Amino acid sequence: MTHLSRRSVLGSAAAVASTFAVVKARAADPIKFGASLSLTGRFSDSAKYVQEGYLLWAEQVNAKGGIKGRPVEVVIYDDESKPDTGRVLAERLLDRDNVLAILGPYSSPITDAMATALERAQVPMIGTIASDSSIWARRRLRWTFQGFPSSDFDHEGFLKVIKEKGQGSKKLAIIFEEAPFSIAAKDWALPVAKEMGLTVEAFGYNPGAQDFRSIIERMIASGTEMVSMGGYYQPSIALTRQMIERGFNPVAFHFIQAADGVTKEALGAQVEGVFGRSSWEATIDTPANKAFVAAYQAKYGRIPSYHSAAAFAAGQAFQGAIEEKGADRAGIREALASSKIETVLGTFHTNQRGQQDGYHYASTQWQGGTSYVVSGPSARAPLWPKPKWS
Amino acid sequence: MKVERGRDLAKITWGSLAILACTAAMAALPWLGVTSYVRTLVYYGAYFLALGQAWNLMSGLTGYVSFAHGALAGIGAYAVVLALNADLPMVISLLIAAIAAGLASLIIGVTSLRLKGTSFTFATLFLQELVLLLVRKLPFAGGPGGIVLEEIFPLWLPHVLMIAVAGGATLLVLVFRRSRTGLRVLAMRDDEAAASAIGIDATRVKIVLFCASAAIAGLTGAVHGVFASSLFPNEVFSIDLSIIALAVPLIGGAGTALGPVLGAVIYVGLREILQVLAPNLHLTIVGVVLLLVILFMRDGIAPALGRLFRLKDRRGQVPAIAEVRA
Amino acid sequence: MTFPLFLQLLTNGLVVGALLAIVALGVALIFGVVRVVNFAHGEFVTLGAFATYLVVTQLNISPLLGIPLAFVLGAAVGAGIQAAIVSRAAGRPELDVLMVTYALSIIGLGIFSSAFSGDFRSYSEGPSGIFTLGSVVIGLRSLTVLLVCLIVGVGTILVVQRTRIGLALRALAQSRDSAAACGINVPAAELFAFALAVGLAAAAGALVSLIGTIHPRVGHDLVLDAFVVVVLGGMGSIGGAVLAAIAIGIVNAFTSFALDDSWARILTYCLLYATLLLRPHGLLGRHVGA
Amino acid sequence: MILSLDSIEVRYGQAVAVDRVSLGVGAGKWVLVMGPNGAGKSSLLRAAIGLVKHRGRITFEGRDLSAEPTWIRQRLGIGYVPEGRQLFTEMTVEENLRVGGYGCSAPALRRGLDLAYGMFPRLAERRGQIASTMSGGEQQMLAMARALMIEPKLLLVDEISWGLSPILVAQVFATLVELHAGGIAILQVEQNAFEALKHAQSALVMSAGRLVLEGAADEIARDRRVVESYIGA
Repeated sequence: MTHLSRRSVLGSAAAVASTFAVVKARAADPIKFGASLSLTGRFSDSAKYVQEGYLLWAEQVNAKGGIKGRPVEVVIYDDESKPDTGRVLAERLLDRDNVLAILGPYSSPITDAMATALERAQVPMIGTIASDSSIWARRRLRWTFQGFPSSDFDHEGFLKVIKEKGQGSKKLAIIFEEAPFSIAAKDWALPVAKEMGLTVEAFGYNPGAQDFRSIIERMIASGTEMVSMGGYYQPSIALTRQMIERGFNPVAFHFIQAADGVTKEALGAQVEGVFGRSSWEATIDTPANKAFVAAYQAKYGRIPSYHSAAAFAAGQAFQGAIEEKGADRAGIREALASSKIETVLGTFHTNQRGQQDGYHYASTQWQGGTSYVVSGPSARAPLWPKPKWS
Repeated sequence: MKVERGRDLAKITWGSLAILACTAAMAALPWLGVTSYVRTLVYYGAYFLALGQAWNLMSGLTGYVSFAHGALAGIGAYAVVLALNADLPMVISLLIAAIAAGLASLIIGVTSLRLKGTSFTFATLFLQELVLLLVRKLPFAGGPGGIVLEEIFPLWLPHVLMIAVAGGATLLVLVFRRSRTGLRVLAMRDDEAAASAIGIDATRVKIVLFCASAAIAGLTGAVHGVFASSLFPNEVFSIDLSIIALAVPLIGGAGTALGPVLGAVIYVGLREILQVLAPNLHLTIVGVVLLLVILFMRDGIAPALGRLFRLKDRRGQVPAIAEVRA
Repeated sequence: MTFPLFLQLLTNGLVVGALLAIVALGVALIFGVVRVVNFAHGEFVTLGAFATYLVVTQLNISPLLGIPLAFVLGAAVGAGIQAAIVSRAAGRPELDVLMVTYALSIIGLGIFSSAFSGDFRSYSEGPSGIFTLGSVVIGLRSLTVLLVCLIVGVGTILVVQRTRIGLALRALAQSRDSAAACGINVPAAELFAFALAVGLAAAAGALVSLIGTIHPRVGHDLVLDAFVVVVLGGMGSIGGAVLAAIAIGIVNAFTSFALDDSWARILTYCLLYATLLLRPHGLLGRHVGA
Repeated sequence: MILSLDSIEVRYGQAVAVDRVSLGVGAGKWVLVMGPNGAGKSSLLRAAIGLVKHRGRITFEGRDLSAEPTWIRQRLGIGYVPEGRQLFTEMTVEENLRVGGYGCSAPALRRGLDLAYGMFPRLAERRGQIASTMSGGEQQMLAMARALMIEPKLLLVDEISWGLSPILVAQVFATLVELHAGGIAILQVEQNAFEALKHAQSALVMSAGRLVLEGAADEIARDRRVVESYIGA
């Protein structure tokens, strides 16, 4: 039994990476990273993209001779989308697999659960997909760092677009899920919006809600012109559909998950003009990013999602830290806490609490069936007002 | 009858000694140089066992199925973190957690235990959701963001505490189900009308049992709160924990003292193995195991093994009810 | 509150309530006739939702056709499960029977999760557009849901109240032994009830896929509300379940408007516990059967 | 023998309710089983109609019924009037009767209804009334009428005088006598057997699950021990 649980569940793709590791291992011991990913359960699809990002990163590093001459190995287990399983896996990775550092799991609660174990053991981790900055706000984590744009800035891009384009429109509704990340984003956005001279109303809903019709009636009753929805994907789609069904046409509509490709599948032609926000786009024009997209396409035969990019970036951040301070846990921690490291997501940098402040979201909008970046220098002009629901 | 009783006492004593010895050995693990991975597995085994025994004390013995034990443990976890953050000593905080869960169980007990078992099951099922909603809405409970234990305790503390709770709960079930009241409760499970005819105030017994069972669940949750140190309402009050609380005794043998021990070992083992072999099918396989055990082994694996080895199954030992039947 | 707003909220509540009623109807039917709390009911809703999703996206068939297809599929699966598994536990203690359907629920959840992953799916095919009646606006999809629920609900109630097999179901719900002693083939009647109820669940799943998103837990989440409704309506009472579902749908629409949906749910649960305490046989129900 | 019970045993868990009881009912005969509360009389009848699990052999008109479910036994021609009536309390009188004739063809059902209403005109007056709202006597009539819908060859009657006033008891027995005269065999269980002993041909006494005495009804009625211990008139 022991040898069974010893081996990671890397799958066939991993076999390639492991082979590299074995060949190079003669020259030097591999540097081992561990990860617990939600390969099954609620987050399984997205977590698979993260897995692909980690594996691609390890493969690329090993192809170029490793980090400081040492090959990289990634051990991945499945946490079934459950924090309790994540805790056990953290122990397993440290104890039985002797990993140097941890590449983050998929969801925020699991990141938080593992972080507790890692604080005790003093092992660094990058919260790869942990957009939820409340993990770092609720307590001091010394060994875990946010590796994704902070959710606090969820509404930032949309507010910028309003500032530039939204002449005359004054009445904004922010909808938030009663979940920490969504509340934090709303709390960040409210004062900013008020400073811009907008009238803002915030509407909370219960996680798991399917029915937004009463919120829509309240928005209609109060004459809302612009809507920014800060919750998860599924309620966002439900809200949008019910707005369409009610014939409620705001001047501008933003929901934070809108940039996802599946949004078009869900909404069809109605997606036109909907704003979203993006942590990363395949079109970002830097040499490092182009190389990543090309390598990913060569390996998996499709354009990478932001999950894979963030995973790749987390690997790059560790790589940068090790190149700077050596393969030593305390050194890595120090580098992640203070240095600026270039990755495909941008410049990795964290604040005093370990929250990410180097990465930012870009604002996007669906135009003619494609989601384009509409903020920043090389961006398209946003469509304003949004065309009415057809 | 005298002889029987003497043999029973001997069995309880030997059983208790065995449980105490096991508990002591498991509790000593942190100082025996075992890897923290093994310790974590033992910890989770004890955690599931303690929850399973709490469930067993109520549902296993009375046949009234509770889906609330996860929520009751969650209440305990919340209570302990709030109490410790208010600088109360550990012992008092754990006590508060047990009492809080016990009080919460009264809501269900009083509303539904005088009715049929189905009402009780529904009442417990809804508690999960109600507590989750309330915790998210109540500011002192940390709201949707949950709460964090300000002090992170060394791992050996929750480890030793959890094993003590699991061992104590097992001992309690062992002793109780052989006591006079325990035997009557078992009789009541098999036929409530008959049991009330021989003079058991069924409702009162059930409410008291459920309260005690809830207190153990609360204590278990409290210790786990110290272990986890960071609580999210959605995770703490998810139905998963309630499933484990009933799957462990049901697989091992509901209503028996040692069945849940076997159940906890099987569950933790199964989880670790499936983790590697068939991560995608974990839930399905647990469901299939549960279904097969219920359909074909009736009272769980431990009694089935007992029958296999011709050990006498003492479950049937109930007062004669021939007079009140027919 | 203005009158048009009142009407709008009433309509919104009706759509939610009608869908819930179809699910609760099945739960009450199985509970009343087969004496089983069907914990797997939500998984049958999920089955209908995924079946419709596949039919729409893979075969390009209209989701409206998915509704009868889901019903037939559900009825077949339900009959199979009742015959092969649930009936085996007949006559066993309540705990055992509960656990059988509970295990089925876990198995179903596991199968959907591994076959379809945790992702949210939806399709844009099918009726779209808006229907306006005076000041009340209702989407064509919601209107479809409302109409289908009306047809299916009334149809089911007619079957139960007016047909020979319905007579057998009602007799079984009131006194199992007497029904058998009157020459009713109990296993066959139970099979029919289970198949019908599961068919309803799957049809409800098809409707859910039309107005919501589809994921492995979609039915699981809905069925908890259905249980609330069944308890409120007097366990096993079909009419009670339908009325309670519609009432809850409407009350929630208004409470969500006035406060928010969390408070609406808290209110529902408090009402539930109060009902259990004060009117154990349900808000609307009388004592049903023994 | 239209019905023979051979070594019937009924257990509830560990408790034995009926302990290897054998008896036979001849075609058109009236057999009475008496005994104190808890003697196992009702369990014996429930075994005969198949409502409890039992060991032993049951034959009806020469056919082995031991493995047949209740509904088949009923459709073969065994009517059952249960203890405490067990009506479908939320249904109307007519619906109760229709359930009683559930296995019948449409013409047979019509014939059954006519017969029932003919025999119990009161029920005809109240065909639309909900069963639970009727008086005890009317409910007992309905229970009997329901069992008669299939025109049974054998009627199992359990504690039929339970909860009825003496006048109603006399009426109920008059009905039974009429049915018996029409050729229906009766297996009756009765705790207060004084009235029943006048009509039955043979009688058996059960105690603690066992058969302790059997014989012709008039002999049993003259047995002082029986009168003192079991009839208590």
